[in-house]
Amino acid sequence: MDKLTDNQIAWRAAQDIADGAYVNLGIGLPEKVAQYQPPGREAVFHTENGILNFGESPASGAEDWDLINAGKKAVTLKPGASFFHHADSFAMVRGGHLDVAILGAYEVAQNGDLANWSTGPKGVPAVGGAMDLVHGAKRVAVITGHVTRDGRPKLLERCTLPLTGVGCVTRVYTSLAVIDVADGRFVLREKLPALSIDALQAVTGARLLTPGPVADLICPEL
Amino acid sequence: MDKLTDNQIAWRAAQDIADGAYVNLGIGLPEKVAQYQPPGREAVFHTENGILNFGESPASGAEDWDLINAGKKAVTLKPGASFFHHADSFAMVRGGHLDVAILGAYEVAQNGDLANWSTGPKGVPAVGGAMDLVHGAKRVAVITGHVTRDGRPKLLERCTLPLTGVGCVTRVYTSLAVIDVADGRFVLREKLPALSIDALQAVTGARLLTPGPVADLICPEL
Amino acid sequence: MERGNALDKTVTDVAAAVADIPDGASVMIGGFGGAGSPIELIHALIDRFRATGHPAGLTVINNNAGNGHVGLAALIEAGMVRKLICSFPRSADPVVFTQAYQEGRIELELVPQGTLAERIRAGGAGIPAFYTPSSFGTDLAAGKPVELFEGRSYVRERWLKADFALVKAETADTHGNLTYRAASRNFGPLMCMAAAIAVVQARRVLPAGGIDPEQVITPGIFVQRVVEVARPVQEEDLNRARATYPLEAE
Amino acid sequence: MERGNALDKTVTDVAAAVADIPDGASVMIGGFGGAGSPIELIHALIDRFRATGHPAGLTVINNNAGNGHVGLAALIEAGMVRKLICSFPRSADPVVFTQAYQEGRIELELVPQGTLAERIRAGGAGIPAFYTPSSFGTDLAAGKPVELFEGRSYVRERWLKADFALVKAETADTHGNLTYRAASRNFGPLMCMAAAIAVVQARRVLPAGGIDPEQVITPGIFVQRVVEVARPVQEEDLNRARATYPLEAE
Repeated sequence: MDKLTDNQIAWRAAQDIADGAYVNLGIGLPEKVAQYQPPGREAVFHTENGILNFGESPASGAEDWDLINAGKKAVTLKPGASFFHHADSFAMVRGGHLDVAILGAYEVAQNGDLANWSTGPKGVPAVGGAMDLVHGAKRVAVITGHVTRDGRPKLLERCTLPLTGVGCVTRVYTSLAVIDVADGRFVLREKLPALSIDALQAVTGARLLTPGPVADLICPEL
Repeated sequence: MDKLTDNQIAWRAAQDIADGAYVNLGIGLPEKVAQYQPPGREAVFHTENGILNFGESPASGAEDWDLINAGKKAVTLKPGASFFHHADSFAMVRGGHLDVAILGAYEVAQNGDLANWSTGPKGVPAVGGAMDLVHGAKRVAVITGHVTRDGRPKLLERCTLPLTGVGCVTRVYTSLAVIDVADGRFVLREKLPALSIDALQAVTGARLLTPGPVADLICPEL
Repeated sequence: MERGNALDKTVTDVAAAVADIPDGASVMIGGFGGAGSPIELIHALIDRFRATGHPAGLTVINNNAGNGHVGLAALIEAGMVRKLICSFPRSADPVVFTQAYQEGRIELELVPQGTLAERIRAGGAGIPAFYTPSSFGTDLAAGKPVELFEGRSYVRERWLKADFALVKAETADTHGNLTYRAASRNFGPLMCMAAAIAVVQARRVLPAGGIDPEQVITPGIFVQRVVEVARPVQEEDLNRARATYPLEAE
Repeated sequence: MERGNALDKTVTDVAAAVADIPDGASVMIGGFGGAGSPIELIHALIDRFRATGHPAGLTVINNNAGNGHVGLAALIEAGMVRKLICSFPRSADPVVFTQAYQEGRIELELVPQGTLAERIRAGGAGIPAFYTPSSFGTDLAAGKPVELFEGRSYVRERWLKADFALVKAETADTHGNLTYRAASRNFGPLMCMAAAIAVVQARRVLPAGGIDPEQVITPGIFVQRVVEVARPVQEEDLNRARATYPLEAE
């Protein structure tokens, strides 16, 4: 099945970030969103470990290891940056000051539940800031492949893995579609043009509603 | 009856402040304590509105009205001073970081209850930081005339005025004596040499215990 | 690449900065006494009220209740304040608040100072309630839940948020990053966090990046509007000169 | 007048700074990953353990669980840590913690990162408990009281305090006023507040007054000991060089 590349999913998510927005991007795929800010818009990126308005990675060898993001990658600063301690950083998160948080997911349920921190009792559990982000940002979006690596749906009626947050996700950007969570159901907003709704439904673990028009999900080559 | 001057009471209270102590002094009489730090000792004074290590008043005309204490008097800074916002300031108070707070009182009860913010339902109530200070500092002391202006005892079995804090005071410096609060009773530690215990008891509204020696309360002329 | 300008939070003047505060709004006003009091923003609000009759019925959160006949005292004197939440409604010259209070024209919610600060921080930090030892066993804890932790009693207090905050800063950049001056910092950083719209008057407004990231006290995420007031008056100076606002009422 | 010297909080070296941390102590360790990690203080603690067998049985509070075989990872590898309270026990090379955890040699209390930060701040600020939306409805809220405020559910969390904090600062003065460097600030200011004894290594130690009062991030009231470590190593650099501690174990 044709699908969007990671860069293309990130590009699509970036189109919904308003000029002047304060944004937190999760570690991994969500980080790519920063690269695709539309021309004419400027967002401020927040990292949980205490920086607002950080920029791209420095050149290799030019890293300052006191200047890292939540993924512990070296970053740079943009004009208007600031540093703050962890309690202030999560005051920004929990206090509703971020316009949007974009996170990865193991599973998203049609009621907006998100599971993205634990794959079960095996291994070492690690949560980081995810549980704070899902209850803080004004808008919590997920960016993810539509199915798992072995082809199982990630969008489900109910999450099967340990939850990160209850009823927190409002939009999901996948490799196949853009889907909103509304009133406890998935609402299909955009899909790849070549993909039928039936084909999309077949790889989705919960019913997709189409109360309104379904737009073509068209991204540049990336 | 012979009694200590305000300056002398303040001097006596100052003798109990250890070298390096962090101290909050209430508005009015308690402020005088700062003038009598014993030689060889240096305390750091905290003011609720956001300064550590402020010093004396500036000369008249040299005031900076952004540099004031909780009593809204102009102050100066000593080396090692810092500014901080109100939440941090009361984190210092409530979090037990002050070694001693010295406050004024309308009434102190033998169980350590303090009334110092309201003289009853008449007038405009105002509390400021007193209710925070009494539950924060490691040691809460009161400095006060032994009796009211019209001669009524301020040390009582129970407070009659609205409370500032419950069971918070551990030592009272008065114009006649130094009295500890221990196990819900007043314990007399020092009194003016010329004053008999009976005479002191006569102007005190609760029983004074003397389980140990009672020292002479001797202050320099001030 | 063309740049966005939504991050430029500067507005042209104090009148524009407070033009949309509606009747009945909750307004946090920074300052401890005169230090940090955003006099020019307050007076702009009074000007608007005199010209339009709005905003009225405000709930104001401030540590104090004004002094003399300028700033917050003038706001109360103009009859714009329905309710005041504060810790210490006394001052050198408290006549305006005292009269309004005694005549029943203004409601007072008295809050211990540290609890006031923490409630505002909680509002900004998304903490709906917390426990404090302050006020336990006193009249100010009446009706509030009490809980025992490790053998000690604590009072549960709720967060405090507001529709607007009026705050005085020393330096701002266009993104709303702020520094303060000396003890005028007091409630400013907290109120910027706790208000939906934080309006800041700053003595200097610099381009983004004009403040060292290490020295930012209030990060711009907490600030929605910035207006330059290059020569702010000091409440204390006005009161020593026995000023009133509006000035023609002298 | 003769001056006191109790306000001079400097100690001679890192060994003296950690000499009295007892078996079973709770120890907050600053840093987010390597940024702000007080490597020299941690290694001094390991040196003491190797020489004396103490301290053992520590409860460590840190955002992470160490990386490679230096710093916190080396502390765990030495067998000194009984329990870890953290939010994210993964790293580029988490083998030390992972093995200890899987073999049941270390207990883990996993806390959401923002809750961890707020619990530490609460410990420092005298707030025994607070409500947060974070973790509501998840396994990490199991057994915690839940309350509804304004129609939304919140979990009650308790303060977190410690016997000691080990913190890395950029500049200190002798009174313990601190500045930090960039994102190495992270947990330092909070842990200094929440520990009975905050031990700080700083790249430079200045006389009192050497830091502008406007630029103090941690006021000295929160700091009990200061030791100068003029050329601190960076955990990231050690790990890129595949270092282990003690170095002779390489």
